[in-house]
Amino acid sequence: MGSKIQKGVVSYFKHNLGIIIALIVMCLFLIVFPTTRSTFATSKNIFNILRQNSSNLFLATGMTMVIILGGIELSVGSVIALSGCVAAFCAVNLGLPEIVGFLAAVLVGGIVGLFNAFFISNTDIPPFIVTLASMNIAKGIVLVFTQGVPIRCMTDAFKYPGTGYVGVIPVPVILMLIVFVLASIIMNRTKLGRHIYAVGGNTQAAKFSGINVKKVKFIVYVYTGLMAGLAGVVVASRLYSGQPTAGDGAEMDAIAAVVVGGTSMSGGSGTLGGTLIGVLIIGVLNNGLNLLGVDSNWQFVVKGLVILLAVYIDWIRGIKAGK
Amino acid sequence: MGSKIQKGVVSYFKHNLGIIIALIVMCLFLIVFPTTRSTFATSKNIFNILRQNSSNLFLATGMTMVIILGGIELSVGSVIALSGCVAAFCAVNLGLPEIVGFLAAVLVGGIVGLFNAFFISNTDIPPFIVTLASMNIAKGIVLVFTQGVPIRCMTDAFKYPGTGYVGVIPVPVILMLIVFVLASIIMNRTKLGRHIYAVGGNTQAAKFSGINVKKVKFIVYVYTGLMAGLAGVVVASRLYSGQPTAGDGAEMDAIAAVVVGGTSMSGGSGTLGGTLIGVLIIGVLNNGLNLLGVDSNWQFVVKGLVILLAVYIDWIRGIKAGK
Amino acid sequence: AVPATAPAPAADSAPAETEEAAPAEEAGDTAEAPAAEGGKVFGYTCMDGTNPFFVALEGSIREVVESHGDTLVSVDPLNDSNTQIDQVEDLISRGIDYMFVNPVDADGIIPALDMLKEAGIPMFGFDTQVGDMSYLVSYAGSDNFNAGYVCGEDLAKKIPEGGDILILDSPTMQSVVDRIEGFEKAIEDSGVKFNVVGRQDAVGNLQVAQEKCTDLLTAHPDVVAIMGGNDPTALGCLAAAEAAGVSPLIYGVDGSPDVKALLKDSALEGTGAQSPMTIGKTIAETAYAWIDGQDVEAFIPIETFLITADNVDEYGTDGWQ
Amino acid sequence: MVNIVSDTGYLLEMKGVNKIFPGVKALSDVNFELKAGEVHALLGENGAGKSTLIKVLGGIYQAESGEIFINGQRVNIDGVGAARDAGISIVHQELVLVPYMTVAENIFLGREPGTRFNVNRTKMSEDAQRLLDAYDMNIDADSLVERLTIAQRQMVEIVKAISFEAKILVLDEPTSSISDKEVNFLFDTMRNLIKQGVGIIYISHKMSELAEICDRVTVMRDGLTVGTKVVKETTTDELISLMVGRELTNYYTRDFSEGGEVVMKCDHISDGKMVKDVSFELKKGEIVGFAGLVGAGRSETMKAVFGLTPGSKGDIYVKGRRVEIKSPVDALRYGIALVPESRKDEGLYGVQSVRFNSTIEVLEEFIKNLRVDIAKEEEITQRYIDKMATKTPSQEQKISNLSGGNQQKVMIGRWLATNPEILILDEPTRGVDVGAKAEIYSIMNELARNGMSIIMISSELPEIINMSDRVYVMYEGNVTGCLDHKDVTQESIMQRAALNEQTRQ
Ligand SMILES: Nc1ncnc2c1ncn2[C@@H]1O[C@H](COP(=O)(O)OP(=O)(O)OP(=O)(O)O)[C@@H](O)[C@H]1O
Ligand SMILES: Nc1ncnc2c1ncn2[C@@H]1O[C@H](COP(=O)(O)OP(=O)(O)OP(=O)(O)O)[C@@H](O)[C@H]1O
Ligand SMILES: [Mg+2]
Ligand SMILES: [Mg+2]
Repeated sequence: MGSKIQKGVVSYFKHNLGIIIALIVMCLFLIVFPTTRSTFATSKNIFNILRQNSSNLFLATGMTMVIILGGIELSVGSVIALSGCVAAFCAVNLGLPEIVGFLAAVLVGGIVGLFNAFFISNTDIPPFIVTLASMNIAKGIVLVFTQGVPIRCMTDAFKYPGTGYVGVIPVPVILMLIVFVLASIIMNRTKLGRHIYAVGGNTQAAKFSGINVKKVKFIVYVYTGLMAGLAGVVVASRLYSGQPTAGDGAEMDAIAAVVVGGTSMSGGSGTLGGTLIGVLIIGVLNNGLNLLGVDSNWQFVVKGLVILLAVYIDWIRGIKAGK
Repeated sequence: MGSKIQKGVVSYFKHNLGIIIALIVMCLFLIVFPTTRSTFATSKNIFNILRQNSSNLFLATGMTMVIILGGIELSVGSVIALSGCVAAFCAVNLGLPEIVGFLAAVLVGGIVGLFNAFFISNTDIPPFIVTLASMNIAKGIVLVFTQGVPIRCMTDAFKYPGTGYVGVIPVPVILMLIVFVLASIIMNRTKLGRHIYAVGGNTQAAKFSGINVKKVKFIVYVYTGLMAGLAGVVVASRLYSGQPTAGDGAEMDAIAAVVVGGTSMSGGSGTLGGTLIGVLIIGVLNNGLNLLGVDSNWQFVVKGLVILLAVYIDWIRGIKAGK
Repeated sequence: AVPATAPAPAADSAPAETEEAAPAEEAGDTAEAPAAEGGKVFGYTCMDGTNPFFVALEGSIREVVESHGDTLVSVDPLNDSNTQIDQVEDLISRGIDYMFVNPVDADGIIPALDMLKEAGIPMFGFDTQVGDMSYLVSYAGSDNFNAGYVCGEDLAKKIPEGGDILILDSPTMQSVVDRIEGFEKAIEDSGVKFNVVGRQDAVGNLQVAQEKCTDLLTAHPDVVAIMGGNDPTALGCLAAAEAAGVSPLIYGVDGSPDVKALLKDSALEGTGAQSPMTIGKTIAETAYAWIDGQDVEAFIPIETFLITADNVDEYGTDGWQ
Repeated sequence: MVNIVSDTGYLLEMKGVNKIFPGVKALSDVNFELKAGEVHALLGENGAGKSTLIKVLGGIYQAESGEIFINGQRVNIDGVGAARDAGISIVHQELVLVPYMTVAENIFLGREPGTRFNVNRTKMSEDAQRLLDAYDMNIDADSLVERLTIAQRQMVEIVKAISFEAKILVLDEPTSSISDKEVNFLFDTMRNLIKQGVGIIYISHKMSELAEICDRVTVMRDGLTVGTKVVKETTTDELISLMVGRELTNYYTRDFSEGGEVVMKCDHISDGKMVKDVSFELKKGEIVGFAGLVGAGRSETMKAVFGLTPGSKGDIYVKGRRVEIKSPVDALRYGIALVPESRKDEGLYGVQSVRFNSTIEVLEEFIKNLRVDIAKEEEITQRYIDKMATKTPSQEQKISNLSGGNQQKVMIGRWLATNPEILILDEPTRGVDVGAKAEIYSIMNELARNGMSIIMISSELPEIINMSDRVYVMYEGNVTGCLDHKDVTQESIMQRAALNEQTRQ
């Protein structure tokens, strides 16, 4: 048993070495650099980074599956706004308990997921189009129903998922852990996980193998919708309000994390472990640039360069390893 | 010769019938609907639509090639801002003739294209990462060098590429025609065009056939960069200024037009003719919704539905045709 | 761009060079020791750092801060509430002493204010109010409602016979919503009959405004006036109107140099001017006064007023007022 | 460049070629000579290094060391272009065509007629059609490759390679997926070419073809050349023992049987396209062969039965009960498994490991209750690696890095692991070496004896004849005959497989 875990850990590091190195180099730099020495490695800052990137991780777990399937999901950003506003609306305007609002919000995410799943698994319409459509529709719906005005909810219960603590650990960090473990189990310990890789690797072959391709796609897109709903809850809770413009562009952050994490856009391969590193690289980068006080305009340049560099290291390592 | 053209036209319609029908239905609706009857079908409005979507077409021709290659190009939006500001900067701050500024702007687009081309053709770093990086870098550079402040240039020469006329035809429409014909020649008549399809369809087969895969990729990304530069010129000229935030999200519009136009994100197939229809569908949709006076929030919903529907018709037709 | 410390602030803090070469400062960053000599560190966040209005505003705050030998650290959330909170959190980690706040969203900023409060960091608001003003030591901002109101007044005066008009607003931007409300109230108060025949969201962006307005002018070529939620919107409308060959009276709000420069010879009729320089200078100086132990006003309204071709010379066109 | 000349009269010489892949020494000090005007066979077990040698010659792999001489002139082949310039043309084992392009475009890929800025498509299409027609393949030069069957694609590759008019033509298992008619066309062409002084390197696992077409044969084993023989002066047995290092007795193992009750009955199957009206039945413990020419519709019939063709019609009875098979999921539920004919398109998960590929259909055996029993998975994988003698450096090896024949072995192993009641094998021994073929036959025999019912589609007549209890022959989407084991001969099959061809002639 011990050696099995050890084997898993070794293979994890081997697989993701390039980006792990990139992440470590970044962290080391921030740990030794005078300006950030005293601030970066504090537990508070580390929890900050995790909390800030929790919603991206929720999305990125779903996006990893979607991209391994060879698809894409553009609607997650809009879903964050929609589900967040639903949560706040239920609590404020309908006077329901917050928890009901949260469940409704996650459910709404699931419904958008269902919409995507329905078209993607039953027709040949490209996922790009389906989710582009649902992105617009969700965005329109939230704007129509809020009239663009945020719905504020300041109750403690509402604030809990985004800003609460269990012991010393922030709730979103715990949620992040749960989601990551859940997604890892799906991907690594269930038949579904294998089937996702199979469908993404060769859809035709998957059909011959008797894999229910439609079902696999269906589940993945619904899962991703639910995760986007959850992300919406956490974001709304952090903002004490349902914001009709929240989550704008969140889909690109999630895709970036997944791709930086080594998942191939052409499907069939990739790991959640890599995605986690991808999320962290982007998170640490944002945090580090702010801690260093880099001018926001320059931040774009630095971000671009670091992302390129991180993946470049991975590539060089791949060549060396004779991949 | 005549019959060859005829054959080409027939095959064009056959190939893109689904979306052509969608486009025609939309146009018919706008032509007969009371609110828009008197405005939509005027030559002025049609030129407006073409003019407004000219820059999207420039990008979309490049994006079509990129996507047929199996790649993606995210930096075109940032390049619009960068090249537009360069054009204005040359004219205003350096006092150079406007035409020099325009050339410099297109060149700057080409340089970003070179950057992308270099990494994409020489390494295995995914195009998504390379162009995400260059998107950020270009955005950072334009913000740093303008400090976020637009550069106004109100001279007639500066306004010409975006708002001028040749006879009754707006200059951007003429540019659009030139670019489309140029791109069509590349794709349909040159060896390069064949090779783009080959590389996207089966890179290995292309290599085994002695095609210089690197070179093909290189040219396509540089071309796309140049087109983004040109788009930047037209946008800046239409706005009478280099805007550091212009072109935000333009990459998604271009990708959407390409995919609506039937090009597959997995590469190897697609047509510029389809892309043209894609650009027009999106253009007419935006124009029509504004003419109809549809509330901006509802516009998102309608847009989402129409895009889905357009591609759905295409899909249904494909099934009927036994594809 | 912010050096960790400003070792020789007195030397280079005087000029109004708000756009100090950021790269040089980067270099400074890597070369210098951590905040040593006890200079105060101010954090700064605004809704969109790429908006020229805020570029000017940040510059004026920076000028004041650096003239005291202190440091200003700015972040830019690019209109994303969630990012804004993340960045404020990072600033707190970094160790700021005071904070200048302009929210992406009035309510969405409150969690960040809570964190700042918890960290014992005094906050100063500017330009846009926050959902609960009690967090702020002081606030300086222009009266957006009035900025729109003066435009409406001017329009009613110039076209007493009324007519069709267009509005390009932005329902998700509170300041723009206030301005449009002011504008519509002024029209109502004037009793002149204006019909709003087209209304679209231009998200405060020149390019979007230009596209939307082009279509609106196709549908309604006879409008007598266009109200834009901010100056970029008005400029977009101007480009659209010129392309369409019509010249309705176009109003904006901001008082940006670009619009001022065009008031005399274009369809641009007026801009409800705010003064980012005054706002920035006022709030920064208020902050220092408060730090020195003086009593300060909790709410400092900054005058908004109409600039038209008639009075534009008073304000000049090279910069903000 | 130094012009080292070695005047030995050989058209091609490869000397001391070494090629190493991570974990595999694919070629060690290989020497190989080809004369002008000869067909020189390369023989060897799966994974012996044949294709690797060819890829070194074709400029696709760069050898660690070694020299290549053409007509005594040393050449430096550092890429596909260089190989082509040196007059080398290759049909690779794995088909490399661009699916969304037309046949004509594929044939002229990289050397399109016309100028750089004006490709002459009309000429391209006409020239391609002329080349194709020479093979009586009934392939339209303007149709998309995507639409072609494997056999047709294989022929396109052959036509393409020949059209280069190269001095050295390499054919890497060109006959693994075409039927006798096409093979005969190919051999005629080859005979023509050698008369013109072309040297041909020919790789095949079909021993019978050696005597028919080859002059000399070089045997490879584990990356080494173990000898070159003149075909006329050697025997199949000698070659096999050179290849596998031991004698191979009883190639076909088959205990013919009458079969038990009918387990599957298909009536009036049609798919609205190629398959017109096909009825057949399958008994318990029986091996039923499906013979026919390329494009006869055998694969399409089985795909229709397996639920892969929407809109197909007909009645399927499994154990007497009528069943609706709408998708492979249904088929598998009724105990039907299908090993597809195109391993690359329909079988392999190319980016995944041998292990992933081996176990994808039997996940429930080791993934239970959110636990993965990796040891069990490794054991299953190893069982079929051993059983099929698959050559792979490890279970973790990416399957696309295996040699073609070894990929096929993994495929077969995958479906054997599922242990279905009804197993449909579409060209199961494609590209598999003789030793492994014998192993596959003996496994099939054993499975049938244990009550499994097997359908085998094959274009290799000896295989059909020697393994089938009964043979259905198809022609243009219809069954034209059902032959009992006793009546099965080459002639009786061909008669029914090529009805019109015979009457026409
Ligand atoms: N790209 C590669 N990466 C790693 N190993 C490879 C690669 N290509 C081939 N090999 C290995 O090299 C050895 C020789 O393979 P090769 O394809 O030359 O065999 P072959 O003789 O053609 O076999 P077959 O009859 O099955 O086609 C095999 O062990 C194979 O696993
Ligand atoms: N996807 C497809 N679209 C159109 N036609 C097809 C398609 N697949 C196969 N065909 C056609 O169906 C015919 C039958 O193909 P099939 O693969 O069933 O033949 P077969 O008898 O199995 O022969 P073999 O497998 O030996 O080539 C071929 O003529 C082919 O052109
Ligand atoms: Mg081989
Ligand atoms: Mg077949």
